[in-house]
Amino acid sequence: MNAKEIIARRAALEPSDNNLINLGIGLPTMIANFVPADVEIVLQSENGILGVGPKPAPGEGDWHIYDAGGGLVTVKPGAMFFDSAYSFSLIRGGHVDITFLGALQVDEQGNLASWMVPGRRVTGMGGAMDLVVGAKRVVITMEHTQKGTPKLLAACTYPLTAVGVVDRIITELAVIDVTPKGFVVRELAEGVTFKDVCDVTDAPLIPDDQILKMRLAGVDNREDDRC
Amino acid sequence: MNAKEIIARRAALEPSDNNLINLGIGLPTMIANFVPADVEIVLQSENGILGVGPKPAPGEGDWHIYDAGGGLVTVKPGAMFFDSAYSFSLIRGGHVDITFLGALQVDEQGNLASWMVPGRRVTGMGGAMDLVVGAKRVVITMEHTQKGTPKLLAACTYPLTAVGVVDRIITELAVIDVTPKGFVVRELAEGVTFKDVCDVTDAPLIPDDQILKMRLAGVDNREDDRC
Amino acid sequence: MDKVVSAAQAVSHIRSGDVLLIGGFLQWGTPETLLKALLERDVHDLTVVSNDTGTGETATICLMQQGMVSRIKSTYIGANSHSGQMLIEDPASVELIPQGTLAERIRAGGAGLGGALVEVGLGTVAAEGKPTLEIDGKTYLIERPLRGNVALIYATVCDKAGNCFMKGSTKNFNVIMPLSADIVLVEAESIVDVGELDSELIHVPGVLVDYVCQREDV
Amino acid sequence: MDKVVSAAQAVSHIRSGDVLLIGGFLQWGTPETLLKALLERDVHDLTVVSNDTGTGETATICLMQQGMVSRIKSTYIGANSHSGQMLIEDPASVELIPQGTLAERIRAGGAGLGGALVEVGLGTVAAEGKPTLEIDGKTYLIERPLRGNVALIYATVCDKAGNCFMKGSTKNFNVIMPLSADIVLVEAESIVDVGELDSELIHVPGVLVDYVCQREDV
Repeated sequence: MNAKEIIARRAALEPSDNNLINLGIGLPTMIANFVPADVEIVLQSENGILGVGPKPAPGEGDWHIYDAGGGLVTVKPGAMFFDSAYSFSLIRGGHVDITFLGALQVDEQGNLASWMVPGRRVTGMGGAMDLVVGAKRVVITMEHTQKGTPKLLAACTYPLTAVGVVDRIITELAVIDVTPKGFVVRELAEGVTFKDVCDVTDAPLIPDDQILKMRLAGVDNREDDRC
Repeated sequence: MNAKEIIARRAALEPSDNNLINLGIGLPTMIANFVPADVEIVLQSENGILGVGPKPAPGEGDWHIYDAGGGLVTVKPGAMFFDSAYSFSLIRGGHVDITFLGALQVDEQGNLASWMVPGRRVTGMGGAMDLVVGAKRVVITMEHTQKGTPKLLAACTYPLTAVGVVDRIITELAVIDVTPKGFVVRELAEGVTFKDVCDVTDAPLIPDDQILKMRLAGVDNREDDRC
Repeated sequence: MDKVVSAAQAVSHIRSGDVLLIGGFLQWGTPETLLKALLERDVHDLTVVSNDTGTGETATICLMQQGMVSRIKSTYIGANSHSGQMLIEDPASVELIPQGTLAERIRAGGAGLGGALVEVGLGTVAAEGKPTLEIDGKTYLIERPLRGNVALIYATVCDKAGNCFMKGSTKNFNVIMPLSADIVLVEAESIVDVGELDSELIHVPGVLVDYVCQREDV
Repeated sequence: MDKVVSAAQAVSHIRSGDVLLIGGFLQWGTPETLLKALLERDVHDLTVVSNDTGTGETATICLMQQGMVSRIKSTYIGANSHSGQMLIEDPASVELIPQGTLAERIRAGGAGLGGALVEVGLGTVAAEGKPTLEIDGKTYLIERPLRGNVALIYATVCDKAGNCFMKGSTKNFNVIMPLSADIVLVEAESIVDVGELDSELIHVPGVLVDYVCQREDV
């Protein structure tokens, strides 16, 4: 299982039944594939859909129905369409239960840098600033490092997307929460030690009282789950 | 022709083709009956309709379709329904061309008192404050006096609905505009003299350079229209 | 997810002291079945936020007559004699708000906005005690967001997941209030299976709705 | 009142220096026929306000390549290489705005509000130079209303009086921009007689629309 799939399978365990979820472009879109069958979630696409379904078969689909990445989608029964003002009323108003998105950097104050690398081409923040400020819970799903360079830092150095908004970070190595004391490691992936994670993190890490083995959706997690 | 009909027939000449119009409760609702056939207007009801049509026949009508006075109405082809936030976006945003409403007092600064008589039962302003601030043009349609007591004043004494909003006042005696110089009499009703109007007005009146005879919708106005 | 319950179960979530957002406009599109069920509850000190607190024929006045309502926030109370009585006996218990401002305050409460900047009400009693802000030489009132603990909503058709359609002019405050309350109760003339309601006709998404009950003949 | 004209007639109302509100989201629901007609006009110094200035396959980029566009206000320009180029060559010509804030600023411009009070962007470059307001101990940015001289709007179905239906996710900014422009141009896939469009499916009222033209196959 590659890093992205580990991250997506772990993230898929976050939603509760009937949660309204927004998935960022890229890795986060994989999460929907792994959400357990007994958990019903409603996917929002910020361009104007509640109740996004799977992609249509190739050559099918209606071009009036697409998601925030510009890809055609289908909708589930009971789906709703709306304009951008209503969409961001839902987002800013705290009606989205979890927003999953990638990041360039996250720091121990929960600051998030996800939209701009200084010196590289700037593309704009889209709806990301609104989502991370407005959603009840912000879960960052990303590989632990950028080709070896730590992305979890004591303080972000890139321009911020928002201040103090990140609740949880899920990487292929660990599940880490942002707390008033700093980063707390809650879960470690199979075969990964606390020291392994510290070695690729540029901020102090606090081990949880009882670190668990990282659970993965669709994978047998019944064995002893202490690390 | 009674005073109310004179007022309504004169007010019916105010709208231009394709105007969006809001009619207050009472006398203003009569105006729609007299608008010339070659002028198409769209009536808004602030509870959520654009394109209000006539009342349904007694015993008919759908209770889901009613106006801001609580009376059942029909809608014209191309009518639209919306919620209260959108309704007042249209109103506050300057999309209503003319709002016609009654008044308790109007003064020469264009201040309007229409919602509250001190010492009498207070019922609330409803949408009146929004309408008179938001509409492009505010036309007051009312009898010239309250049983002999002037309603056009140098300064309103009742609690205001809004400051400096009135454009024109249409009474059974005259058509009077609020200008930076004060009240200017533009038209006089048949058989009414400038002095007659001054006698029942508690503010200075300025005669227009050329006072016209008050025109009435549906009445032959072809004769000499100078007073 | 089936959200359908009885009206009594729906209103069991209302507590003394709650702020209730109640949809409807005069005698039409008010949640009569929920309000009647609430009459059977032993709750008090409620705040009613609604366009007009209904008329003599609608049920909000019954809540008042039973002494369950302590405060009112409304735009027009001329059709509810008890609201008028409250205003005379205790002026502080009744807040009168311009209709567009009430709509915008409720919207702000549900949309994560800090308030609404309006010119409406400037120079009138509606501006008394309110802060103002100068922008580009114009003065605006800063109107605060308004939220409720519970919203009581009328729908013409609602599916079992809570997606609502409001026909004609019953949209009024029924469409905007569900964004602005912690708990949303809907009574529907017709309750249908999920998928039966055309996606283009949904005015309130089910994710905002907690309980749905059948509207009784009124 | 019949508002149907050719695309060329519709865009004849656009003047040099105008601020254009352009509906659509990435490559979908953009007013391609109007934009292509605009390419034939000799106008310049335009400001484009849109969610994303389109993609390489949509026509806004052609306006830019012809040197007609001086300024951009947008949330995301990653799919339009020319917008990216403008940002590099003249950073002041491109204003990047959080998507919800752009929607709310346009709404405020059309709804007679003095601005929008948002927390989004605080502590980021999106807040630079903007005034703030403290309400109940929370800080909000005061975001200014945004209006256009002309709005270019896509509709799926439009009647001859300008009433519009936008299907599925083509609502986006197409539904909100018509409130916020002095002149509103609509291109519709299908133009029908007044009364053919169900009142419950009208998203933009004809009173806001000035000209309607037929969308060409794209």
